[in-house]
Amino acid sequence: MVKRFLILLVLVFFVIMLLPLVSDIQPQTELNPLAKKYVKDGPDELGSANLVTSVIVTYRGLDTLGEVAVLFIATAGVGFMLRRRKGSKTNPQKKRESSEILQTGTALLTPLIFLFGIYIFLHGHLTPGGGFQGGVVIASAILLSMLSFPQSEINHKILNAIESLSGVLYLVIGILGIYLAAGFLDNRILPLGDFGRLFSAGAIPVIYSLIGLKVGSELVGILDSMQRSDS
Amino acid sequence: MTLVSIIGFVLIIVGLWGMLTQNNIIKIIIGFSIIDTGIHLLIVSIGYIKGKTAPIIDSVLLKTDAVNQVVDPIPSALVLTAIVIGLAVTALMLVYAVNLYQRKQSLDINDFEELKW
Amino acid sequence: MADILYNTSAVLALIAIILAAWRLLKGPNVADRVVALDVMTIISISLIVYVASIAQRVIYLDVAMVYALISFIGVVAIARYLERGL
Amino acid sequence: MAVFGGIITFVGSIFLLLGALGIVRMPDVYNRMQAGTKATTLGILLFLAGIAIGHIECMCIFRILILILFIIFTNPISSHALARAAHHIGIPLTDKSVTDALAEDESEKEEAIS
Amino acid sequence: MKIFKQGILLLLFLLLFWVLLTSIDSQELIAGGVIVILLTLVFSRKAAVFGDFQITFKSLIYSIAYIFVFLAALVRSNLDVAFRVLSPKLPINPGIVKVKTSLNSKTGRLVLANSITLTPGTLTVETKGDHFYIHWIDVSTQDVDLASQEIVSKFEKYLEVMFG
Amino acid sequence: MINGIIIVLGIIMIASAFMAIYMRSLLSSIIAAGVISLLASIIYLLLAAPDVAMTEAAIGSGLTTVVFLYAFNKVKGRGEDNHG
Repeated sequence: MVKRFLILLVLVFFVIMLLPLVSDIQPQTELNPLAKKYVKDGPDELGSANLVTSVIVTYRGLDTLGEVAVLFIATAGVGFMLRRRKGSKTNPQKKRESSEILQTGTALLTPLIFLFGIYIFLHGHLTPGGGFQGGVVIASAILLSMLSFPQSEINHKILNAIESLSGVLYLVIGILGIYLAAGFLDNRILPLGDFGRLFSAGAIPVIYSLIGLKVGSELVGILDSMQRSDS
Repeated sequence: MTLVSIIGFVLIIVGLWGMLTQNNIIKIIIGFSIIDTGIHLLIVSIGYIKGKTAPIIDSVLLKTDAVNQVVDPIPSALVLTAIVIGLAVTALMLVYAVNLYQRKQSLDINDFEELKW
Repeated sequence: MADILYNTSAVLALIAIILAAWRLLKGPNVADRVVALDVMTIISISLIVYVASIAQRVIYLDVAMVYALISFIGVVAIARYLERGL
Repeated sequence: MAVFGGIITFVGSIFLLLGALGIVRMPDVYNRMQAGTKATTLGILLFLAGIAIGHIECMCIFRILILILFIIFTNPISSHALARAAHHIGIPLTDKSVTDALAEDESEKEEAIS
Repeated sequence: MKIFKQGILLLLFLLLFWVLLTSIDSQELIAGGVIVILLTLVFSRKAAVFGDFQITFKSLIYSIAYIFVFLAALVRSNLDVAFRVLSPKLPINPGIVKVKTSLNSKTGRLVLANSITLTPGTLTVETKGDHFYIHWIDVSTQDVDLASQEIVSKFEKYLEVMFG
Repeated sequence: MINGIIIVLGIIMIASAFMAIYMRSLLSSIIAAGVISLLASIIYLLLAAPDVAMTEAAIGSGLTTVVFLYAFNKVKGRGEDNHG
């Protein structure tokens, strides 16, 4: 009873603290100066039609690098906590076979979802897609085949190779930006191309593809270690 | 005070209430993910400008006219990455919960008294 | 005229989503709730396409495609968990 | 053209509503699944087709075609997986049911093993 | 030979999907071509189900006919559901029956199961060998052959030609 | 119209949040939490943020659910999840 009262007190305190923050949100009528600068100069400067992409990849590229690092650390944490202990016997529990319909459907759909994921992160500068979304879609494709073929193994060497290679290449492109263009992760190391076509916006499609591969392989790593580890 | 910010605010409060009142660790993690969604809604609603459209330039939205027609791209960019991070953090918390369960065969938060004072 | 028809359709879809939410709340066991989730997903796709049509943006349809593919995986995952095959 | 698309969309939304009503009214999981899968599939097919016809100038026909194909292909698979799981964990059929050939076959097999 | 056929089919399938997603544009086609070829190389071994499609003139005709048969069945099934849901007494007589199919190819069975799920009053619950277990909302017969006649045979004759 | 959609979806979201907290079976809680992110992505789309909507749709309804389910596999008490 006392506990419940205390919880209520904490909650009321929290509401009082947070309410001015929320009630201060006024419906805006025009962009603030920073956003105005991004919107005005972004398309000509970076050549990306999706302005959110230009903010994520180039203007705030360092933030994205930090976030990819956080993702990597979380993945490493999951893998570490669920590592297989030496000597402990693996007793694979009996799992029910998935139905034949689902297996056939998976075999038909997996290449398609893969292609769709690649479409999403390759068109990050033209459509609402991007590396993070594309990576998630690719992880979902592998998840689907993990669901319908629970006994199949994922090749960890290839997974680790893709993850490290895309991470290293991402950094290399970022550092190339310092020498060839204006700063870290600048996309103008490649020609900007025609606005609105696929091969445009300099290095943005390359960077986003690398982010997509990295995010996808990391999420697959999380899912795989959560499925495999013997409990 | 916009409509969506109210929804986000209520979700934050409900998630916090759940986190504080429930004893099951998994329920606490669910409360955390509700708070997550609420905060994302709140941040995105800050960048919205009534009657304007998404900041993606195509045949409908011209480059020269974009400044007067698009919403703020920065909150979107922030939330976009935060969602992916949220998934990884949720997975990490769940793995901790599983480890705690393997220690004591229980998911009740009151059974873990070592760090209580 | 056409606008009225489209808006009425969206209102009907909203009512449908409320009905599905009622089944989600009430459903005697988990399978009923998953059926409600499945129906809600489909109706949400139609709402997304409606939003794309009133916003006049083709690119919003990409969201609907992701939605259709991924939520299918979610439902299959819950089904596999129920039959202890995960 | 826009009015024609609007009418098709309207019919589609009525089917969506019927599907949702079906999952509320039907007595057990399997019958709910029947209503949910069939009515929503045709409903969303008509809904999307109506919007594509009404906004024919937006060049979104190919995307909506892909969307419809995805839904027609994946929706029955998820229903099937769910029905199979529900039957496996023993969610009972409604009292009105006449026969359950699958449960009979399963129990026969178990007897043969034991 | 088999793997060659399924690789080619997979490639064409993915290429069609890519062209539908993007527009016909030289840059898109170059990038898409490269990606599709890479994906085909990765998946061609696993995607054995793509080898089930028969590439003959007759199967093309049957596919087109099948689409119309399927759409008609879908509309009929929806009117059926609408009738059942709206009538106040809920006229249902459900049960799970067993039917027999003669299709061998995996894709054919998948399409058959999906069609059964989307047609009047039936839902595939389980497959075992050449028997399907079907939840039928209005059971009129419990005999395997008669039920097969009623549920399966109208699709089977098309799918036989399309997928072998 | 847009405000109406936001209000209805918001009410369902808040109801699902309460459901996720107070439902007795954990699996039902997960399903309710999935509904929250399902509907949140429509609201993001109404707020003209399709990027966020796409991410939320991809993660919220698919992967989050699966991560929770994998964690359930490792803890006891899945028997009483089926009913209720």
